[in-house]
Formats: sequence, C-alpha cells, structure tokens
Amino acid sequence: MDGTALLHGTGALLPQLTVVITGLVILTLDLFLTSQSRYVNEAVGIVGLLLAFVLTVLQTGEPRPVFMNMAVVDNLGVFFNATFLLIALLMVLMSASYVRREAISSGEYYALILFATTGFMFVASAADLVMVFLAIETLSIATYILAGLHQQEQRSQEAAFKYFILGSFSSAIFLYGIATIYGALGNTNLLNLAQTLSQTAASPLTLVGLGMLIVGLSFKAAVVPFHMWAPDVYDGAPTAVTAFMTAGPKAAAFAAFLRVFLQGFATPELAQHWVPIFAVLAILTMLLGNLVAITQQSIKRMLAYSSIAHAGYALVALVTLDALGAASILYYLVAYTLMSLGAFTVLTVVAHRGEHHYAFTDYAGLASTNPMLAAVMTLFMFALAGFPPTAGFAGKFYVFGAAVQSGHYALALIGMLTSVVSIVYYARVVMMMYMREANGARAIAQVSPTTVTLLGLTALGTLYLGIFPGSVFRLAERSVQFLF
Amino acid sequence: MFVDVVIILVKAGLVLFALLNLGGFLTWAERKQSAVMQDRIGPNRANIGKFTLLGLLHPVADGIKMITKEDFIPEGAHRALHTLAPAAALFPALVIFAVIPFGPTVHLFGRDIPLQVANLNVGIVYIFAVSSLAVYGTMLAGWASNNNYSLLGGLRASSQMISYELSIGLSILGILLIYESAQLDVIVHKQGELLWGFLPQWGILFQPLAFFLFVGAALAENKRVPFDLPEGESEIIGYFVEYSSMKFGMFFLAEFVEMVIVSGLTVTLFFGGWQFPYLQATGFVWPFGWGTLALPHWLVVLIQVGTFGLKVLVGCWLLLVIRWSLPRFRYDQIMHLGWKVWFELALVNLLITAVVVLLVT
Amino acid sequence: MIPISYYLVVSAILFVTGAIGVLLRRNALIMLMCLELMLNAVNLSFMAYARMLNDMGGHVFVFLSITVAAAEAAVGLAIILSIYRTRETVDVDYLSLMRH
Amino acid sequence: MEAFLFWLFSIVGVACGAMVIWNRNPMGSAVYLVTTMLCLAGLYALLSGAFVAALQVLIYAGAVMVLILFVIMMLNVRQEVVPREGSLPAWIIAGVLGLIVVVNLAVLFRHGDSPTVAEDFGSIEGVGAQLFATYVLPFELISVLLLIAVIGAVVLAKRRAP
Repeated sequence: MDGTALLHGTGALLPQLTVVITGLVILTLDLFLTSQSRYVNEAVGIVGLLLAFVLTVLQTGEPRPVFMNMAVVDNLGVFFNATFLLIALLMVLMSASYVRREAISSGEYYALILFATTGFMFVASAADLVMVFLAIETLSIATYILAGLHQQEQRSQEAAFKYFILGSFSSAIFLYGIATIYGALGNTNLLNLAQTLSQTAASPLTLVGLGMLIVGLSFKAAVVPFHMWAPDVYDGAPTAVTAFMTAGPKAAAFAAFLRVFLQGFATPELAQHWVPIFAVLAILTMLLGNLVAITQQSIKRMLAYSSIAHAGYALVALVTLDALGAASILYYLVAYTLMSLGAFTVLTVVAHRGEHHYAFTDYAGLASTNPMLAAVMTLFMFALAGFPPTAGFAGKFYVFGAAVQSGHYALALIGMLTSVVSIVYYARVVMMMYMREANGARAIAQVSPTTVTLLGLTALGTLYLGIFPGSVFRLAERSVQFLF
Repeated sequence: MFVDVVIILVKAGLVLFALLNLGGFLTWAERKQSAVMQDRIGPNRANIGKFTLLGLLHPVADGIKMITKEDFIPEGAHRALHTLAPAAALFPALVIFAVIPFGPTVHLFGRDIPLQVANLNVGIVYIFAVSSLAVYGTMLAGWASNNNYSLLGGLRASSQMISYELSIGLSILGILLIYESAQLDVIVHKQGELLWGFLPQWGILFQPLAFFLFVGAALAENKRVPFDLPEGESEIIGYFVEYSSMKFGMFFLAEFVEMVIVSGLTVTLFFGGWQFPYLQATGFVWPFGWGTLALPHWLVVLIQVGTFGLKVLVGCWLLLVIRWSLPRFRYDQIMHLGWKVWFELALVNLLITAVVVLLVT
Repeated sequence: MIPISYYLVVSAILFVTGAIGVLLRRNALIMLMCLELMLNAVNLSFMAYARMLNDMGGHVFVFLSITVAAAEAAVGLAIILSIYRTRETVDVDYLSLMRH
Repeated sequence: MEAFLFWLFSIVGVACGAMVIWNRNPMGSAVYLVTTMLCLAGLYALLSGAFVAALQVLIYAGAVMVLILFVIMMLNVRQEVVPREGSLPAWIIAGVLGLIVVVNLAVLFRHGDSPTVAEDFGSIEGVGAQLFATYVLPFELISVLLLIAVIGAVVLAKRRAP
C-alpha cells in the first residue's frame, strides 16, 4: 500500500479519526481539570462530534473502498455514521448533569462514549467481516465498561459482568462464524463475497457459518431468543448508559445486519435460507418483548423490554430484501434513537441521585409536580407506542408498509397487533402521571439547562420526524439505493 | 534424516551440559566473588582428602545435600502444583538457549552444521514467548504452598516480572529493526560486518540505551539484587519458602541458569555473539588494507566458539559484580522504575530507532 | 499427513467444551477461562483454514483475535475484581440483585 | 512424526480443555487451560504457523493466563467447598448435546490434505507483510480497542475512595 493510497484512505476515514482524537483530547484534558472546569469535557466532546458530523455529511457519493477493501465509504455508511454521531451528541448533552450527580468520573466516561461511537462508525463502514468483528468488539468492550461505571452500585457491576460474559460469548460465536465462512469461501470481504458466492453453490458449511453470524449479531441486537442478558443489563447499568445501549449498539448491530446480509450474502440462493430465520426471530422478538413488558413494575425494565420489541419491528423490515425495507430500517433507527433517548432522559431526572426511583408509582402525580416533564414523557410514550403524528408512527408505517409490499402479510399483522398490545404499558405510564396523586411530597430534582436542551431536541425531533417523515426517509432511501 | 536428528540431539545435549555446569559453577563464583569484594575467604571447606580445589567442590556438595534432604510438602498445599512449580521455573531457562548460536557453521564430514540447536525463523519471538512462561514457576510456587507469606512473595515476584517483561521486549525490538531479522544467527552474522571499514557492527554501537535497558530489565526478571524483593535471601520471605530438597534446588539452579541466559542473550544481541573482530571464515582480514592472515577452518571455529564462551563468562562476572555492589530497591521504587522510567525509555528508544532506520533506508 | 478436517474437529470439540463451560459453570473466573477456550478454538480453525487455503490472511485474523482476547480478559478481570471488592465472592449465583 | 505430534497435542489439548470446565478449583482450571494453549501452539506449528504459534505462547500463555492467575492469587480463591455447579443430568445433557453438535459439524468438514506451502508461509516476514499491507486498518483499529481496555481496567479495578 503506497503513500497516496494511505493518505486517501485516511482522508476517507476522517470522521472516525476525529471522534477518536476527540476522545484522546478529553482523556488528556481531564487530567488538568478541576471539578469546576469539568464542563470543558462536554464542550470538547460536542465540538469534536459536530466536526465529525460535518465531515461525515460531506462524504456522500459513490461507494469508495479504502484501505485495501477493508472499509468502504458509501451513502449507507454516511447515514449510519450521522445517526451514530447524533446519538453521541445527545448522549453528551444527557450526561452533562448526570455524571456530576452520580459521581462518575467524567473524563473516562466521555472518552469511552466517543470510543464506542468510533466502534459504531467502523461497523457501518466495514467492508470485511474482520473489520465488522473488530468494530463490534471495540464498541462492546467500551459498553461493558460503561455499564460498570456506577461506582457505588452493585447492580451496575453485576450488569457489567453479565453483559461481558454474554457479549463475549456471542463474539466468540460470531468469530467462529467468520472462521467457517473464511474456510468455506476463502474470502471474508463483503464487497467481493457476492461475486464468490455467485460462482459456487452454497455449501452446507457456508450455511453453518452464516447461522453463527446470525446468532452472534442477534445477541448484540438483543433479538429473542438471544435477549436474556438485555433486561438485567439495561436495568442494572447507569440509566444514561442504558439509554446509550438501547440506541447505539443496537443500531450498530443493525448496521452489521445490513452490511453482512444485504451487501455480503444477498444472493437469492442464500437469501432463501436466511430470510425465514429472520422472519421467525422478528416474530418472537415482537411477541416476547411486548408481552413481557406489560408485566414489569419498573419503568426502566419496561423500557428495556420495549427496546427488545422495537428491535423486532426493525427486523421485520430486514426480510423484505428491497430498498423500501432497508430504508425503513434506517428511518426506524433514527426515530427510535430520538424517542428512546428522550424517554430515558426523563428517567434519569425522576430517578434522583443514587437512582432508586424507577417504579411506576414513582411517576404518580408527575403532571402536577412537574407538568413540562410529564408532557414530554407523554409525547415519548405515545411515540414509542406508535401514535401519529410522532416519529414512532411514521417508523412503523414504513416498516409494515414495506412488509406488506413485499408480501409478508403475517409479519405486518403480528407487528401491528403487538403494537396495539404495547399501548397497554406505555399508556400506564401516562395514566400514572396524570391520573394518580403524588405519593409524598418528593420534589423533582432541578432539571439542568443541558437536560432541557436535550429534551427539547428529542421532542422536536420526534415530532418533526412524525409530521414530515418524507425528508429523512428520502435520505434513507438514497442511502440504500446502491445495494439493490 | 536419522543423522540430522542425532546431530540436533548432540547439540542440545552439549548446550544443556554446558548450561547446567555453568549454573553450578556460578554458585561457586558468586560466593567467591562476594568473598573477594567483602574481604573474606569464601567457600573453602568441602574437600576430598586434602584437596579443596579453592572451594570448587562446594557446588557438588550442595547438590548431594539437596538431593538427599527430605522433600517436604506443607499441609494444605496443592500437591500437584507444588511439585510442578519448580519444574515450571527451570524449564524456560533451559530451553531458551536453543536458539542462541554459540558458533559459526561448521563443515564436518561433508556436512554444514550450524552451531545452534534450532535456527528458528521466529527466534526473538521464541525467546519472548518462552521467557514469558518463566513467571509460572513463581506464581504456582507462591500459590500452591498454602502459606500467606509465599503467596505475597509470589505476587510480588510475578508483578515485578510482568512489569519488566515489557521493557525487555521493547528494548530488543530496536535490534530487530536494525538487523532486519528476528533470526538470531542472521543477527550475529550481520554484527560481523564492518562499519566504515573498521568498526564491527555490534549491537551496542547502535543501541547503547537499549543495552542498559535490557540488562536492567533482565536483572529484574532474574530477581537478583537490586531487584531481589521477591525472595531477598535473608530478610524477606519469598515465594519458595515452603520448598526444600531438590525442588528448592531447582529454583536455585534456575536463577543461575537464567544468569547465563541473560549473559548469552546480551552477548548475542549487543556484543556480536561468537564474532571475533576482523575474523572472517577464512581467517583474519585486517581493516585499512593491512593485509590478511589465513587460518584453517577448525581454528577459526575454535576461536569463535571460544570467544562466545569468554564473552558469556565476562557477562556473568559483570552480573555478579552488580549483584554485590548495589543496594536493594524498595518495592514501590521497583514498580515506579519499571512502569514510569524503564518502559518509557524503551518506547522512546524504539521510536527513535524506527525513525532513524526509516530515514536511512 | 494429517487432513485439515482433523484439526477442525479438534477446534469444534474445544469450542463446544468452552461453550458448555460458560453455560454450566457459575464461577466467574472459570467462565472467563471458558471464553478464552472458545476463542482459542476459533483460532485453531483459522489456522487450519489458512493452511488449507494457503493464505496467510488467516494468520492475521488469529493475530487480531488474540489481541481482542487479551483486551477482553483484561476488562473481564477488572469487572470480576470490582465485584469481588464489594461482594467477596466470585460465584455468579450470588449476583441476583436483579432477579426481582 | 507429524501424526504422532498431532495426536499428542490434540488429545492432551482436548483432555485439558475438558478439565478446564470440570475442575472445581479456578487455579486448577487455569493450569489446565495453559496446557491446552501450549498444545494449540504446537498444533499451529504443525500447520506451519510458526509466528502465530510463538504469539500464542507469548500472549495467551505468557500474558492473558498470567493475568488470570494473578487475579486468582489476588482474590486468594482456595479450594471451593461447594459442590460443582450444575446438576449431573445437566452436565450429561450438555455433554450429549455438545457431542451431537460436534459430530454434525465434523460431517461437514471434508477437507483433505493441504497444499504444500511456500518456505516463508507463516514466518514473521510473511505475516507481517500481510498485516501491514492488506490488514493495516484492522491493525490500527486494534489500537483503539487496546486503549479502551486499558482505560476500562484502570477505571473498574482501581480502589475507590469511600
């Protein structure tokens, strides 16, 4: 690899580099900061992420493989990277007051968030199974640590351990899948896999490898029946980190699904094998996620199951094998990011210092003690349930629409039915806030300006995506066009 | 095929024989050296009739004593691991020498026999790998004895060894960059070439800092003064406190064999290995065109093997002198030195070397 | 000459062994070791395939996966250590605060 | 010779692998795991992967396992008094299921003899050339990964002020 190619490749990966460097800067700066000047961390983070965002958006265009076909810069990657950067930005805003309240060392926290974001971005730009694996490991290891960051809480350590063991377990399976594919096809590059596959018939070994890839990625996306880690981990991790985990790694797993299955293994011969698997997984995920969510007493756990359910909806769109479906996945991920981060932000506020107030009863009378908070929470709950005119409705509309258009009526039907079921538990929160009296005079903690900004942004975003869904959806469609 | 195997076995046997005897000899040398430095007489009692041979019989007597002593395993100890530990400590020390060339290629009975047990392509990595196993002996010994003192000693020893392993690796990497090979015989051959027509290209010429770092870190690996906290002879209870008889002897021997290894590696990497200045395969070739002196093949080989032996002995002697000259570090000083000074210096050295090599080539 | 399949079978056996260990054992340290066993098994597969395909890419994969395993082990041990500090046990069954 | 070494390494490796999950004591498991790793290094060498074999010993046996052993010593986990976890039926079922999986997989492996490879296959130079040409981006990404691991280990394991 000569100098110009190296330079060209580095230029193509500037967004990722920017994020890494921002993380390093924060890590270094943090050494010199006093507790009064810690806000510098957030400021640097925001500036770096905005810069990376601009650099990302400038990259649209024809697919350009770089670094000996290890990574590729294309519209799909750009869309995903922009989404990930948005998640990171919102995370920084959300955490600004949170890390202070919970006494989490902010330098390491933000650095890890940024490094995990780098991992997300490399998943989206990966053009080789090895890159997919390493990027997933990067983001996973960063999130294991984040989950255990809550120093005083034993639950946080437990969550980290559970996440670690099952995450590594799934990584090992994923890696075994890569090894099997490597052995069966002699090639791990997603850009030329299609070519290799078209020349040879799919051997049973290829299918075994493919199955392992599915299992490994399903673990990461918390798809039923590979979800067993998710509720406990989401419950035990610091709430801000839980928000991050439901948004980031999940979106990254879907980025991997799209890269691996829609770009790498998309030949019709193979697709007929993996499409039914994903259909079954989607059905299981939607059913179990929604049904179990009803029984939860803690809102944090309820949102954990709801995040599992939402992964199911996004999976529905994966089986359609067309641009409409792929685009609706992208759209759904953006929508879910906004709704979920918004809802979790409300949770962090209500939970108070030490994070013990997650029960539904803690939300009783929120409308009278803090009407604005109750109002945005209501918006997010309705959005998650899929009411118009919110992003949640538009997302589900596109997903089920894509399913119907490609003839997967059963999937669409189950999706819609489970959405109806989900109204039960989302509405319960709203009823709790508006219909019940506050139990005890527990004052709501002061909502910091950054949190207000974040709530405003996510609420506006949720509404905007719901009212003008076309703008983002057209972008999503443009992003996946080259795949089909 | 059969002959090849025999040749390798003979070479391995020779190396092991030399190594073990040198190790035993060093126990004597150590005591004599300390006696000289402290104005004492040193070992002089063991004798056969009237012959004490300057105390040279002491290592033999020690060996007999250790073999005949009771082998004691404390109550509650993990028997299998307690027995395995000394072997785990001695094994790496014995097999590292396999890749160190102790002489040039010999032409014998129409065969080319390289004087090196195994010429591995991955030579240096092999050394890293095997030496990283040395820590198991200390850890297992400390843990299996069911004794809190030996456990703490084992922890001290192993954390020290892990810490300095990094510096060892990093300091050798500079050599690897300069000679562009990980094969030790290639490295030695390249050290025989001359710089500007008269200066042998020994490693120390290009990597003086790495030499000091390597020797320092190797001393720490070896757990000798000034880094002897894990065991500290008379004052500190170490990881092998619960060992007696030949099992203790194996720990003891491992320490001295490791000294030979350190010396051998230093000579091979930094002092030209078996190279004698200006001695080529055909004889002496003097610099500045001062003519040549042809020598028969066997004499050249003999001189070179002898040179290697002499260099190793001098190295061992230096290690002894260091051991009896310096005071002991405190534990926090060891850790501070290892992580905050040695490691950084090794990194800087590697960086500078890499940049210079890049610019020159 | 040993056929490549034999190596692959060894790898599969080790992988399954490790997986059983992760699922059945409840000692955190042993679970971690079983994970390492699984990754090792995968590495053997990579090496066998690399030999079969005459492609050193497989060796690079092993290089990378070994590094990943080292990073994982470091983080895993740190988590176990932090749990042990507050709980004085490494038995996962005691980690049941969240089963309510 | 090759056959003998293969059977030696694989039988010892698999047996020790089984002992890793069967042993009650973490220390015992760790020692068995080290043995398995050394056997795997031997198998790598048989597959003409000398460099990776050395790395396996260096990193796995020499660093990762040392770290694990170190933590075991630090926690001073003695012989477990509790019985082995998981009931016997669970172990038997797991064993049978595992066997089925292995047999099913083994049927799929139909790779015969490997091609003869070049002299420098698996050497430092060969693997290094691949690593720094084709796979330079993964190599760079690994550095981020390791940095994360360092941060994580420090943040999670450091003793906190009460």
